[in-house]
Amino acid sequence: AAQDDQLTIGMTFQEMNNPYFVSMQEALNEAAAQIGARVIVTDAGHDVAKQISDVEDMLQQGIDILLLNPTDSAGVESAVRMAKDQGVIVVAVDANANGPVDTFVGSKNRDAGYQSCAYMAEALEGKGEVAILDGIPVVPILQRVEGCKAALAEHEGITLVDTQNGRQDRSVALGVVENMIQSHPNLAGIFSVNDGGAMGALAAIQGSGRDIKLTSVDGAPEAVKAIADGTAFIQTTAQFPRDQVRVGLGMALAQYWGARVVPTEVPIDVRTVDAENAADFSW
Amino acid sequence: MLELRGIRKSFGRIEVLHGVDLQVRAGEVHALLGENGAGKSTLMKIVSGIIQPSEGQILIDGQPRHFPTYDAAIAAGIGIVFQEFSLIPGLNAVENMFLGREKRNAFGLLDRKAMRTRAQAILKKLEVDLPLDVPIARLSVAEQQFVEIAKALSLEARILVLDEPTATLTPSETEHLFKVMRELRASGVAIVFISHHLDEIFEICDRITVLRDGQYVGSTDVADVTVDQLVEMMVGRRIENSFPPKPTLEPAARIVLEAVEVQLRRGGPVSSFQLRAGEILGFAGLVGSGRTETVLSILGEYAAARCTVRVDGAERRLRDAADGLAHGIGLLPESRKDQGLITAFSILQNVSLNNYGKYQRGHWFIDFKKELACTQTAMDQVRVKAQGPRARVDTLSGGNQQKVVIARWLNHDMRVLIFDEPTRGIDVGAKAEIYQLMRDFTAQGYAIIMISSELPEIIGMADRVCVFRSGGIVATVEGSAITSEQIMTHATTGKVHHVA
Amino acid sequence: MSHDATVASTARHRALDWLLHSPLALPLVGLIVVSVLMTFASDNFFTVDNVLNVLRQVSVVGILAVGMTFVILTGGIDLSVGAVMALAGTAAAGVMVNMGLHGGLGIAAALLVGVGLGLFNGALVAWGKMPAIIVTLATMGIARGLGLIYSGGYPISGLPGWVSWFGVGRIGIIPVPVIIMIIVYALAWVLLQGTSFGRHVYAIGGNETAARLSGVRTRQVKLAVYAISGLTASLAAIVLTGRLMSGQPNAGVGFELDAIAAVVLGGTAIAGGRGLILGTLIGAVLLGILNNGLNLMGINPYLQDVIKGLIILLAIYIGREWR
Amino acid sequence: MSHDATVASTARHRALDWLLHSPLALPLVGLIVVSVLMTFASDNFFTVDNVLNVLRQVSVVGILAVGMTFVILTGGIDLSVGAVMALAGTAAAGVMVNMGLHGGLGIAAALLVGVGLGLFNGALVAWGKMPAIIVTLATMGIARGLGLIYSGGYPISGLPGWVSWFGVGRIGIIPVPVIIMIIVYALAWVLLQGTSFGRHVYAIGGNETAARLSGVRTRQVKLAVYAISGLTASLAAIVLTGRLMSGQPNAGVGFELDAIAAVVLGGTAIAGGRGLILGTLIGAVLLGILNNGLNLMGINPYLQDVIKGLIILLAIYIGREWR
Ligand SMILES: Nc1ncnc2c1ncn2[C@@H]1O[C@H](COP(=O)(O)OP(=O)(O)OP(=O)(O)O)[C@@H](O)[C@H]1O
Ligand SMILES: Nc1ncnc2c1ncn2[C@@H]1O[C@H](COP(=O)(O)OP(=O)(O)OP(=O)(O)O)[C@@H](O)[C@H]1O
Ligand SMILES: [Mg+2]
Ligand SMILES: [Mg+2]
Repeated sequence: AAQDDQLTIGMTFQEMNNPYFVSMQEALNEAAAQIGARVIVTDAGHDVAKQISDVEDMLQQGIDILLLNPTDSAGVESAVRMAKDQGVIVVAVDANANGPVDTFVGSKNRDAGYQSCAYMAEALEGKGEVAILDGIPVVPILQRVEGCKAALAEHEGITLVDTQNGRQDRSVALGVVENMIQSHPNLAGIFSVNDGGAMGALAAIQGSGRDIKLTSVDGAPEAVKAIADGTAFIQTTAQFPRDQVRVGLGMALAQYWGARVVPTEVPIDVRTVDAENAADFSW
Repeated sequence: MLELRGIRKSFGRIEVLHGVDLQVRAGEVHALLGENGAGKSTLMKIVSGIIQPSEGQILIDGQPRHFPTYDAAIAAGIGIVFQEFSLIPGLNAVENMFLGREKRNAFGLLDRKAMRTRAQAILKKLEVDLPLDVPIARLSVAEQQFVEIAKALSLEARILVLDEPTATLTPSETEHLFKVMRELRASGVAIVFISHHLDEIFEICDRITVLRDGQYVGSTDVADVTVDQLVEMMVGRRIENSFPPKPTLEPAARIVLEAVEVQLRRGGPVSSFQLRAGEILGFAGLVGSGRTETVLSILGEYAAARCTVRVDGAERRLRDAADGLAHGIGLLPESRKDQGLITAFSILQNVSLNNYGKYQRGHWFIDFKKELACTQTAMDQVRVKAQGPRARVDTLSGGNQQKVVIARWLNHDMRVLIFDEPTRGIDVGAKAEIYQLMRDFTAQGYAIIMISSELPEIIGMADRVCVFRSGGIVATVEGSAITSEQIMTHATTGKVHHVA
Repeated sequence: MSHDATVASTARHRALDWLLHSPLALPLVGLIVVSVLMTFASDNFFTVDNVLNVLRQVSVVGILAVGMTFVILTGGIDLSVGAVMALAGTAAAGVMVNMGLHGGLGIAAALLVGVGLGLFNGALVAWGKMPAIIVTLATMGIARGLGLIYSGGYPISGLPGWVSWFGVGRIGIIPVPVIIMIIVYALAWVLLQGTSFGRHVYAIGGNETAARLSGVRTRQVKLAVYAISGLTASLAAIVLTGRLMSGQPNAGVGFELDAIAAVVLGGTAIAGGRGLILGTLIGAVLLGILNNGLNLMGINPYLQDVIKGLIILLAIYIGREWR
Repeated sequence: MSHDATVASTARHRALDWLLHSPLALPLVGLIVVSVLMTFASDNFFTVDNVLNVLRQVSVVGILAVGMTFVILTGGIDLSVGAVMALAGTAAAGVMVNMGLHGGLGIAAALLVGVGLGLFNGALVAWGKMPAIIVTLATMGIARGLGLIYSGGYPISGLPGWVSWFGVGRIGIIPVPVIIMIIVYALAWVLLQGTSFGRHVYAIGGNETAARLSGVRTRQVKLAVYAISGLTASLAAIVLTGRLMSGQPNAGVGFELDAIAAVVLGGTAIAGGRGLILGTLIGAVLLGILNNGLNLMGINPYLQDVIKGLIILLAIYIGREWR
C-alpha cells in the first residue's frame, strides 16, 4: 500500500557490465532522486527469457513506469503486453521493442554507422582495404553496419575485404582482429560496431605495429581518451545514453501526469568525436 | 549337459585360455580349480555370453550353441553368480534380483508384488532373512552375497555357475548354500563351483577340472584324488606344509601398539588389545563383525565413538592413514583392487607411492635411480613375479598384486603392519609365500595384526587371537587355546558386554 | 505410557525416520526455509499471483532439468540442453514463419531437432564410449552454430498468435507452461519409478558394469536417456518460443548450468544412481524463488549472483552427508 | 638384410611403438594434420609472424589449461577459472588505478584473489567432500558477481604503461605471453613428473581410496591442486590484463570450456589418473590454430563453431581407445 503513494520506476537492462548502460542507470538514479521516485533495476545478462522474468517480477512490485532496454526486440513482446495490461507506461530505450510500446527513445544508429565510416574513408583519402568488426545481431547493430556500408560504397577506391564478429567483447575482438590483420597485409581501416569491440581492436592494431585506422560508435570514456591520446583510434560517433534515459523518463512522466499525445518515437542525435573535440567530451 | 571344446580366448595380443575342455553332467557339482589368473572366471564368462571365445565350441545337450549376449545364455538355461559383485548398491534386494528381467503387469509397469513374493520364496529356501526394502548398500557383505546367489537361483537355471560364492561367507552360511546346492543337484541341475577352499571341494563336489595358466590340466572324480595331488595339479609342484613354524614369543617384548579403548560409531563392545614386537595378533570373527572397521577407526579413517590408542607407549590421536604411516603403522587393505592398488600405475609407482621420503633429492625431487633400485630390492624381498618394475600392476596375478601392496611397506621404518584378509582370493602357492613373508617380518621385529576370515590361517599363523563379535573384541585366546572350537564359540555365542 | 501414545510416537518416529532418510528431506527443508525468509523480506512474495509467476518462470529450466535428471542418474551429464533448446525453437519458428508451413509441423520440427541431437549425444556416449562432458560440450557448440547459421543471427519473429498460448496462456488460473511442466514431471516419475527402464537408469548410475552383467542393455538405456534429454529440451523450446513469440538462436545460454544446479539441489547425486525426480522439481522451484525473491527484495543484480552461489554451496554442503 | 639395416629398422620400430603408445601420439597427429590443412587453405597461415600470433592468442587459455590439467588429473574439474581470472584481473587493475598503489601490489592482489578462490574451491572439495562441478560452478557465479560489484560494471582502465609488456611485449621476437606460458608449462612438467606431489596427483586420479589408505595426504593434495588452478588463473589474468590494458570483470566467459577442451584434446582422461601436461599444450595450440585458421580462411563465424565442435568430437573419438 505504501508503494502506491510513491512513483515506482522499473528499468530492465540487456546487460550491465558495459559503461554505456551503467551510465544510463546513473542518470536514472539521479533523475528519480530529484522527483522522489523509487527505482528498481534488473540485469538480463543478454538473456531474453530472463528479461521477461525480470519484468514479471517488477510487475509484482507494482511499478508505474517501465523503461525497457530490450535484449531482443521480438522476444520481449510478451513482457510489453503484460506491462500494458497492468496499465504500466512502457518506454523502450536504446533499441525498440515489438508490441504496444508508448514511446521509443534511441540513437540514430544508421547515421552513427554512416558518420564513422565516412570519417574513416576520408581519413584514408578514399582508397584502401577496410574491414568491419561486427557484433551481436540486434537491430541497432545491424543498422550501424548498414549505415557504414552505405558510406563506404560512396568511395570507389575503398574495398570491404573482411567482416568478422567480435561479439562486442574486448577479449574476443582482440583475437579476431589479430587474425584479421594477419590475413590482410594491406588492411588500412577497421570499423567496429561499438567501443567495447574497438578497444580490443585497438590493442590488436597496437600489437601489430601496423598503421590501421579505427573508427567506432558509442563515445565511451576509454574510447574518448584513446582518441584524445592520438592513437590509431581516430573517431567514434558518440551516442548520449544519459540523455536517452532522461528523455525517455520525461516522456513517461508526461504520460503519467496525463498527457495523451506523446511522441511514439524520439530519435536522439549522434555526434562525431575525434582528436579535435575529444578532450571536452564526456557522456 | 554342458560341454566346452578347445576354448581359446585372447585379450589383445595376450592369450589367456589356450584350448580348454570341460564336461559337466546333469545332477553333478563340478569343481573348477586353478591358481589365480588360471582363467576360471574368464571361462565362465564365456559360458554365460558375457565375453566371446576367440575359438572353440560350447555344446549344450550335445548341440553346439552360440551366446552373443548374456540374455541368450539365460534363455538357454544358464545362470551365474559372478566373482565380482554384480549388484547395484542403491537398489534393494528385490530390484537387484530381477534387474534386467523385471516382471511387468498388464500396463507394462513394474509388478512389485509378484517380484517380492518370488524373492521371498527363494530367500526362504536359502534360510536367510534379510530386509527387502532397503538399498543393499546397507546390507552386510554376506547378505549381499546371498542376494547375488538368490538372483542366480531366480533364473531357475539348468546349468548354474558359482564363481567363488563362499569367499565372503562364514562356515555356517556356507552350509546353507551347500544344502540348496544338494537339492538342486538332486533335481538334475548341473553346477559349476569355483573356490580356493579345498575342503569345500571335498565336501560338496563330485568331479573336478583343473586349469593351470589357461591350460586344461585334467579332470577327475573327487573320490580319486587327495588334497596334495590336487594342489600339485594346480600349481605344478608340491607345496610342503604351508604354515611356517611358530617361534616362541619373547614374553617381555616391547608393546608397540596398544588400543586402550576403541568403540565403533555403531556401538557394540569396547575393545582393547596390546600388540607386541615380533608377534602376529590374529583378528578373527564372522564377516561383518567389525574387524576392518576397528582397524580403520584406530587409523582415523573411520569416525569412532571412542578411540584411545598408544603407540610405543605414548598416547596418539591418528587422523588418517598418513598419520599412521608417520607413526610406523601400515595397512594392507582388504580389497586389493579398490583400496590397495593404483591399477593404471606400474609396480614401481605403486611401491614408491608412499615412500618418497626415501627417494627424494633436494627435498622435492624424485631420485629416479634410487627409486628404481629400492623398488627392485623390495620386489626381490617379497619375490614378485613380473617382467620388471615397470610392468603395470593390472597385468599381474592376484598373488603378485598382493605382494606389490606388501612391498610398498618395506622401505619404511615400520613397526606395525596390518594385513586385512591378506590371502583372500589367492591360490595356495601364493598363500604359502605370503605366510612365510609374514614370519620373516616378525623375525625382523615387525608386529603384525592379521585380520582373516579363514580359521585355519588364523590358527596356523597367529600367536594370539582377538575374537570379534557385534563390532568389537569379545575374547582373546592364546597358545594352546587357539582352536577352531574356541574361536567359533566366542565369535557366535556368549555374552556381549554392550556399552551404550 | 498408554498404548495409544506409544503407537502415535512410533508413527511419528517412523515419519521422522522417513524424512531423515529420504533424499527429498533436505531439498524440502531448503525450499521451506528460503520461502519463509522471502515471505518476511518482501510483501509481494507470498501471493497467489506471485507463486504462479514463479512457477511460470521456472517452467523452462524445470522442464530441461527433467531430462538432465535422467542423464545424471545414469552418471552422465548433458551440457548441450540450452543450445539444443535454442536450436529447436529456432527450427520451429523457421518452419512456421520462413517456410510458412502448418504449426503442427513447426512443433514436429522442434521435437525432431531435440530428439535427433539427443540421439546423436547418446550414440557417441553409449557406442562411441566418449566422455559425456566432452560430447555434449561439442554438441553445444554445434547446435549454437547451426541455429545462428539457419537464422543468420536474427531472431525469427512473426509467429502465429496461438503459439503464445504455450508461453502465456492459462487454464483456469494455472499458466499453461506450469501445466506442461507438471505433466512432464508426472510422466518422468512414472517412467523412473514404475517401469523397468527406470530401474535400469538407476542401475547404470549405481554400477554400470554390474548392470551390464545382469543383462541390462546399458547402451540402449544410455541412448534413450540422452534422447529424453533432447525431448525435454524441445518441450522447453516450445514453452520458451511461446513466451518469446520468436525463435531465438541465442536463447538459453547457461541454462544447462541452471538445470544441473536444480538437479543437484534436488538431492540427486552428481555421480548417478541416487535421486528422485520430485527433488529436481523442488530444486528448480528453489532456484526460481531465489531469482524472484532477490528481484523482489530489490537486491543489486551483481550481488544476486554472489548470494545465489553462496546459497547453492550451503545447500549442497548441508546435504552432502545425508544423501 | 645387413646388420645396420636391421638396427635401423628396430630403432624405427621402437620409435613407432613409442609413438603409438604415448598419450601424446594422437594430439600430435591431430596438430600436424590440422596445421597441414590450414597451410594449404591459407597463404597467411604458415608464416613466422602468424605462428607467433597464434601462440600469443593461445597463451591465456593455455595458461588456464595448466591448472585445469592438475585438477582433471585428480579426477576433479574447475569451472571457475574464467571467472576467477576476470576477478583477479579486475582486482589487479583496481589496486593500481583506483587505489593508485604500486604495480607490484597489483600483481600481488591478482595472485591473492586467484590462489584464495582456489583454496576456497579446494577446501570445499577436499574437506567438505562436495562435488567439484557444483563447487566450482557456484564459485564461478560468486567471482563474476564480486568482479561486477567491485568495478560497478565499468572496465578499469588507465593502467601504467609497463603492464602492457605482459600482454604485447617481446623478448627478441618471442612475445612475452608466450614466454610466460612456456615457463608455466615447464614448471608444471617438473612438478608432475619429477616430484612426489606430481605422483600423488596421478595416484588420486587413479584410485583415491588406495592412495589415501597407503598414507598419501589426499586432502592436502587436492587442496593444492585447486590452489594451483587458481594460481594459473591469476597468471592468465596478468597476461590478459596486459593484452587488454584494463581490468575486465566480464572477461573470459566460457574460457573454462576452452581450457577443458584443451586438456582433453591433449589426451588427458577426463576421469583422471592419465595424461601429460605436454599434451595439454598441444591441445591448446590445436584449438588456437583452429580459431586462427578458420578466421584466416574467412569462414562464417557461426560455421566456425560447428566445425570446431565436429573436430573436437572427431579427435576424441579417434583417441578414445588408444588412451
Ligand atoms: N578384460 C581382460 N583384459 C585383459 N586380460 C584379462 C581380462 N580379463 C582377465 N584377464 C586376464 O586373464 C587371466 C585369467 O583371469 P581370470 O579372472 O579368468 O582368472 P581366475 O582363474 O578367475 O583367477 P582368480 O582365482 O583370481 O579369480 C588373468 O591373467 C587376467 O589378468
Ligand atoms: N564403507 C562402509 N560404509 C558403510 N558400511 C560399511 C562400510 N564398510 C563396511 N561396512 C559395513 O560394516 C559392517 C562391518 O564391516 P567390516 O568390514 O568392518 O567387518 P569385518 O569384520 O572386517 O568383516 P569382513 O572384512 O570380513 O567383511 C558390515 O555390515 C559392512 O557391510
Ligand atoms: Mg576368478
Ligand atoms: Mg573386513
